[in-house]
Amino acid sequence: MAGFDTFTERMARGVARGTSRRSLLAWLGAGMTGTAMLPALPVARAATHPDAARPEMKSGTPQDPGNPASCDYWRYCAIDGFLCSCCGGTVNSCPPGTEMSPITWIGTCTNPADGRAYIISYNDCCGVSSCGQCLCNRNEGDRPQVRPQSNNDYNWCLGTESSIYNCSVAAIVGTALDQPQ
Amino acid sequence: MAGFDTFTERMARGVARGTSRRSLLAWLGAGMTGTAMLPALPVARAATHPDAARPEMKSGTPQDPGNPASCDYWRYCAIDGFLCSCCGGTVNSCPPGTEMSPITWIGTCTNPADGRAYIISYNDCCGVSSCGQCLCNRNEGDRPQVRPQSNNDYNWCLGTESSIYNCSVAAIVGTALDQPQ
Amino acid sequence: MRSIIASLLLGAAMPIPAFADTQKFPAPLPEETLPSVQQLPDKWPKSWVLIHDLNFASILDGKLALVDTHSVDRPLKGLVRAAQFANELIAPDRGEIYTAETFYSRLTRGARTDAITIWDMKTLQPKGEIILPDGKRQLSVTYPNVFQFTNGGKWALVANFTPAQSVTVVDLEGRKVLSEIDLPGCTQIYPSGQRGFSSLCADGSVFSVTLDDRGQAASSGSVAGVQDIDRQPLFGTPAMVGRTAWFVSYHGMVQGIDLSGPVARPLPAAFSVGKADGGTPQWRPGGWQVIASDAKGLLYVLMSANGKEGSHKDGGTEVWVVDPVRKARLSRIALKGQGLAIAVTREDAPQLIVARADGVVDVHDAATGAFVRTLGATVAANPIVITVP
Amino acid sequence: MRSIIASLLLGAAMPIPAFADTQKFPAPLPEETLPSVQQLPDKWPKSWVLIHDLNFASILDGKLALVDTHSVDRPLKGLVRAAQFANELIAPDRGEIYTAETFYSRLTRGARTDAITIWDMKTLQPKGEIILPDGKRQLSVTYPNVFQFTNGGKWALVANFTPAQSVTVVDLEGRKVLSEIDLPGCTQIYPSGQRGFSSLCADGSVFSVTLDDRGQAASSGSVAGVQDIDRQPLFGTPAMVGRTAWFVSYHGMVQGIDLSGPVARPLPAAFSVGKADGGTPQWRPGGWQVIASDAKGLLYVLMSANGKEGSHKDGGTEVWVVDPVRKARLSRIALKGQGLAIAVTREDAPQLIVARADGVVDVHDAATGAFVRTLGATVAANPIVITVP
Repeated sequence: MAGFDTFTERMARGVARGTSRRSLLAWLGAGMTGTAMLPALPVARAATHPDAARPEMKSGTPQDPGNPASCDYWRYCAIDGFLCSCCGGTVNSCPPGTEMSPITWIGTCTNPADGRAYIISYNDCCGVSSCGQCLCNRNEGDRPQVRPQSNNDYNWCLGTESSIYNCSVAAIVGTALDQPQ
Repeated sequence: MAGFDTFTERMARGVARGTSRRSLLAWLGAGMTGTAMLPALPVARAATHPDAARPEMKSGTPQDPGNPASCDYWRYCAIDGFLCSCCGGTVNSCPPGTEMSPITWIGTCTNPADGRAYIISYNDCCGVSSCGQCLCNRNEGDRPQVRPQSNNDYNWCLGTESSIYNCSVAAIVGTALDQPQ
Repeated sequence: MRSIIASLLLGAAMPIPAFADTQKFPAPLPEETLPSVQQLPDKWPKSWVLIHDLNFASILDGKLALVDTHSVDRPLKGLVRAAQFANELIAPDRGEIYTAETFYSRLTRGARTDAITIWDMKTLQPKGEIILPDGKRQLSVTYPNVFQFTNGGKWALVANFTPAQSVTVVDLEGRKVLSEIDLPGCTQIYPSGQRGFSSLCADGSVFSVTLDDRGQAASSGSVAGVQDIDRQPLFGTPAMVGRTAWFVSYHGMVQGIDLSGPVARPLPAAFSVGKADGGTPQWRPGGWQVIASDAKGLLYVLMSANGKEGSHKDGGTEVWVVDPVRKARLSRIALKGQGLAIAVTREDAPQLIVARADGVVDVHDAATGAFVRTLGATVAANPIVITVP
Repeated sequence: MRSIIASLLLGAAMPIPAFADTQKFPAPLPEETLPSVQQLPDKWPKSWVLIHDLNFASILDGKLALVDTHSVDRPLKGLVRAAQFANELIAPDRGEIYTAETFYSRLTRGARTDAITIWDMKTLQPKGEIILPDGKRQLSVTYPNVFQFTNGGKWALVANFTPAQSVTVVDLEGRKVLSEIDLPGCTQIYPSGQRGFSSLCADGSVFSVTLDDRGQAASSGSVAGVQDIDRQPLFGTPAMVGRTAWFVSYHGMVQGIDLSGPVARPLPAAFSVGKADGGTPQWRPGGWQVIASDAKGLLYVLMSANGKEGSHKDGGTEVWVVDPVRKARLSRIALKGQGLAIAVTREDAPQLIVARADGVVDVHDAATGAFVRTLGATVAANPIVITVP
């Protein structure tokens, strides 16, 4: 692939320019709607066991309100997969027997308790087959695969011993600095 | 295993005696109930897709009445698995892409149209993963695994290139000669 | 066979029901021939489609369902393995299906093998495989444009994602891997020119490569500003009309890209699928495979009345028919449920096939939009992509 | 980490809702540590059980669900692979789970490998495997007694079925296969004596083998007439009380077999679980794992009011508690649904665990029969066997 190096390098530079911080932050201001309405989640509904009514799970702190076993929980605004909270893990830890992906996709979700926009890392847990519980798909801020780090359709079990997907966590990794007011 | 040969041979002979034709035919007379009542089929109900209502499939002849896509069809009195009629096969042929097991389990089911007891061969179709459609489990005449040829819990994908189970057929291979009147 | 069987007579013989009529049927039903495997026609009828079952509950065990969309009682004709986020291609001229799959030696662990499996369209049996090196095949919820033909169907292109991006070039006829093309910052594969492909890039451009006869990159070209990924992102799966790929955006703008030449050429003047009342807040495309074409070149777009940020995968309840030449909407088709994927057959009277979120597959008359039949939820647990051969 | 992430800030920032109270929470929630994997306790609490998910819809992808029967909101603690009609054993003293599994190099085709996988009970990670030769492991809907310990838990026995029957003897400590014992006409494995096993045979007898220190057959013995397979067949899975295996028949007769010596010894005087009104036509045992024991030696039998020929796997709506010493029924427990599998924990206050046909797992007080809690259908698609470690 020697003769190809020149234009792939050029390509890579072009891409780096295109995804500059400026353009990303500009995008953040672009008229997002609130979280109050529930997502329709057709895929989730279709695949979840009809008898899977669950008692409420509590996050345990008033500043982190809601049920981490429910697709409506605020952190899940851009998640796609089985909720690790229902699989032996928690909202931010993988079930025993799995390995957490080091690479992931990112969403920004607003916490209804403190009104802050948090940066959420949706890491996949890998090495055990589909958990099968609490399938949830929400796509606020999800963009096509052309922007990988904003796309939840990739199997992010990358850099792990096995690429087999089990479930997804939603961990707080920061607050959005330039959040719209 | 040289020293073991003697008693395994003895064992085999004993078994052959135990399963003589006489004892089997005697058993046939032992107060079986009719097919009129529908089986409860809990496993089938649990695993079948809730929206899987199907239009009726016809066998095409009045002497073979009923719906081969329904667990109630007369030939299925001792079947356990996905009905090949729903999987791309028919009541007596496997779906394309699979291989029919040469070894199988046997049931005897009464045809409500002609009143005859037919010997039904429940061959498994092998080499493609679970069909997933029309799971059906009925156990008239099913006996514990100690009598393999009357047990539908074995995976009968034996002697096939792959042991992966896809679906089961119910083929007529004869009539019961000494049927009770 | 009968005498052998009789000696194994172990089932439950039932007493003869009172209503049984042995006189009416003097001869018993005949013995049936075993073993027996159902045959497919030499050539699939044009009403048959492949529906990809991602099988969320066991993703490693994905499948392709071969579906006769005319049959209400026997719609499922057979299954083809499509393991672990697989992708598929069909070559009716060669009578072959190709699946790009991923396996582990111990189901979920151990040695990883990526391979293209070659299946016979008539028997659905495997005919061979081509190992893909280095276990880097892109795994994602099924997108058709990560596994595509080029070079007149003689080669296949496989997207890789580790997350470094590249494309593996495979000679299907020679059953061997030819090369790997680095593709930093660009995603998915849209065959372009005689022997090459284009991709959409993170800076909003489209990037095109031509390949030499050894599968190496021969030339390339890039066109900037094809999409505004922030404000007007394009669904990654287009509808093809000839060599033109018609993409639709999250907001319903339709953008054509001419892929006939060595460098992809965006067509001027994107246009809207149109507006409608009753949106909460507005009508937008929604679903997984949201745009399809018919043989006349009309486009069908799956639309949701609940369109808003984040609704783009939620599915839709209408299909809007659009003429990309006149840039006008022709009609609206009301669906029976929440569709996720749509396709239009190439029959003389084309049918609109709708795979719904609840697993049901419905069939409409493509010309009138009229509902024709439902196949029920009888072919796949999670139907997500429909391929018309 | 924060600064890196901020530069990738691509999600949807939402406007602050009117009700949000930044004053009330002056500091944001803290950043959370990644990666993170949940830890299990060094020793599983006695309320934890393993529930086998046969996973009918993808049998090759069976699983074991580790379930905390005390927890209504987090009952599922993790999953362990149990591929393709697998079987499992637990050795709490060694902190290990063993799964006997079958794999193909291409998921559904290719080279077959049978193996015992050794899993760590604390991490649920694999620690090693022992390859089982010749691809002959018995594949069937999950029966516990096709994979059993012997020799004080140092060895395992694996049933083979091709349909020729044999047993493979495996040294778990040495991680190697020792021998294969032919077993024509006999089925399933009931560990007997210090180092050996018994099996039930097609002529109604029980056959016992003792093994030498190399795993070879040293002696054997047979007792005829243990069961009448035609008229009074025994469910293949017994409940163990010490070294006595208690079997129940399709018609509710209970038969004990003493497995403490080198030759299995049927106990005299089989007895009935009792009769009851309201049967249509009669009460019979029904389900998959229909008999269980508690630490006191009482037996629990899953009963169906719709008992008749062929009802034996349909599940039951009551559990009858029987004292095998007094040969008397002590009580009847009404279930909340149609149970398929039952087990009793070894807690100070033992619980009766019921896996239902609809996937729901219910918990009753074993002493009183009172319904305590449901875990919902939250741990397995097709829960079929419950193992109390």
